Amino acid sequence: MDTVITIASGVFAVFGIVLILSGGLGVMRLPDFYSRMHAAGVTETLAAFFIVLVLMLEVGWSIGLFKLLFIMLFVLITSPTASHALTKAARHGRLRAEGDDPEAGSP
Amino acid sequence: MIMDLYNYWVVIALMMIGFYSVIVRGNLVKKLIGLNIFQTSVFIFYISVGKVDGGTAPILVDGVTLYSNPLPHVLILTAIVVGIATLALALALVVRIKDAYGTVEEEEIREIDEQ
Amino acid sequence: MAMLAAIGAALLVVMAIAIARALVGPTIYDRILAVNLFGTKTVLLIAVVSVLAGRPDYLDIALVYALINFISIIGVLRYFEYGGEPTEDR
Amino acid sequence: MIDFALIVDVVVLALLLVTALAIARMKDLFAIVMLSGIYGLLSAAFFVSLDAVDVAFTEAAVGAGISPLLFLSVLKLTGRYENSSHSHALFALLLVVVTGLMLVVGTLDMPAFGDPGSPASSHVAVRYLEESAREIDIPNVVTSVLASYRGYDTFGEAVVIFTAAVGVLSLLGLLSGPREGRESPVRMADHLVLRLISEMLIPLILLFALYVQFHGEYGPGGGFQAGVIFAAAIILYSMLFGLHAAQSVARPAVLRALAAIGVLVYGSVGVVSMLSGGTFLDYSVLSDDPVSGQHLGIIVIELGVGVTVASTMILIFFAFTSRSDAAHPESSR
Repeated sequence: MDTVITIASGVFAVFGIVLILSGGLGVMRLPDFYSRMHAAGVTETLAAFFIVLVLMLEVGWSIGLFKLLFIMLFVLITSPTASHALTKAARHGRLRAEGDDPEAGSP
Repeated sequence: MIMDLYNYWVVIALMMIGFYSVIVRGNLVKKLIGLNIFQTSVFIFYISVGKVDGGTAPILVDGVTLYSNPLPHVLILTAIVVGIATLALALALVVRIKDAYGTVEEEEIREIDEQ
Repeated sequence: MAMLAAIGAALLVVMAIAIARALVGPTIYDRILAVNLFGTKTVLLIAVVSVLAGRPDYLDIALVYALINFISIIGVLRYFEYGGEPTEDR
Repeated sequence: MIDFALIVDVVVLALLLVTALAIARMKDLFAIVMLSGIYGLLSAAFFVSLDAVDVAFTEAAVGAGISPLLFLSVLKLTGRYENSSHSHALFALLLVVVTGLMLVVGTLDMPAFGDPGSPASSHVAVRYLEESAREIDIPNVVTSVLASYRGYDTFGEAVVIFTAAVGVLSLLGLLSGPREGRESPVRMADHLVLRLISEMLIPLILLFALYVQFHGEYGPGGGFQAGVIFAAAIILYSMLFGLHAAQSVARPAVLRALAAIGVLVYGSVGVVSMLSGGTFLDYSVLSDDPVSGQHLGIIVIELGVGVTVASTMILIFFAFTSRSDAAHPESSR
């Protein structure tokens, strides 16, 4: 049982690290705001999920598990909401994505 | 040696950055942000002083004997809340200065005063 | 344990990237995105530190961070939706 | 293996330095406020890595939450860009460098970072850690020092916060929010998702504030932190549903009374303990058993602090936003 948990948390940790670094890379390298938003928003929620999962496996059956569960729920609810609101605000603010036709009118 | 004093040196650098912003920048809001950096550097200094190697947070649990120093934590905890209260007061003064002079740039305020 | 430290290190790297993005901009939305990204990474970092230190009490702080991060992002958005400020950097 | 907490310490301090330098160099005040939010989060992460959990709690709520919001509402009134020339910049740089170097020379005599035998950690702090379990019997030593051993200080802080609120209100006044009908901010109302999520979250935040208030003896938390979190929930409400709606929930008249009542409750605990034969703020006489007297006193004064902090923060926020909304009437249609 213990080995199963160790292997599982190792796999989740690798997922988490890969996702988080790719999100970071995207935020650093992608050309315009919307694609950076995409990198941050899409990879980060899943990365957060995996990382908290690893932590949950680490603490085991205790009060910490419930607190981590709360944190996970909270991040999974608020983070996409904030991303959504931010992207919407950017669209309202007439911010164009790279490759948008400036003559095509406002989005 | 470097690690022993690293925290204090960063604190000094932060403090001087804040100090510089306060004396050089003419914009009153910017001055307050500089003051904020200065203030946070003091917080960091106190907390660094209170850290004890191998210690843990001063919330007593069974089986742990070494804790970090709780006294700086208490002082800084209250200082943070007082800091935000005084910051609010300063910002209120800035808003009133803007009302009275139409600007928050120190130079322009001085010119208006001299007229 | 080494696994958690690796996660923590990855978090620190992404935090540094977020700061770089907040410095470079170029639009204000990039800066807000950076702050949001930084906030979630801090939440996770504190959770990792908490588990590494073996003190589940610290997790309360991570929760507060998640909360405050959300509130401040909304506050920032409100500033722009109300003030009619130019959104491109000058 | 190198200690992970040490790595966090070094990296976070370096990032703080970078952020502070950027703040000092930039001219776009909005970007600066964004960075100062990051600065607040960073310093709070630093506090966690150095075991100062109660401090991190407060700094998270204040440094990363409330103070950027206050700065933003002031920016709305004073303008986003700084346009001054730097007067005496070279002289100032010289002054700053010299002062900094003198301070660095001063640190050479400081005890090493983390030294358990440093003067700061070897006198009264040891006594607090060793005796508080017997004298006060609550696990969180920070709370027992804050509320009992140094109760005078904390009383002073509560009074300072109250005075600051009085000052802000007398400087800015408190205009009531826009009337019904033209109240709901049009564009914020478009954010259906935000509103739904926030409606769900606000009760949870309030509940969490109560948990922090009453769990402060056992874990990180207490009156200051709970007050700020409670205020943050009301601030979230007022940002999404308009100042008018928020003021009909948290009435300014009630808040003004509560801010005073909180300080008064704190002070009266001191008076009651004097009347019971002890000294000012000596809670041991409040009950037959000194330890349960301490518990009683701490719970009551933490409540007083929480009430004062929450109502002060909400009032200050109301005062600033009512100003900036009045200055931008087109925005609150």
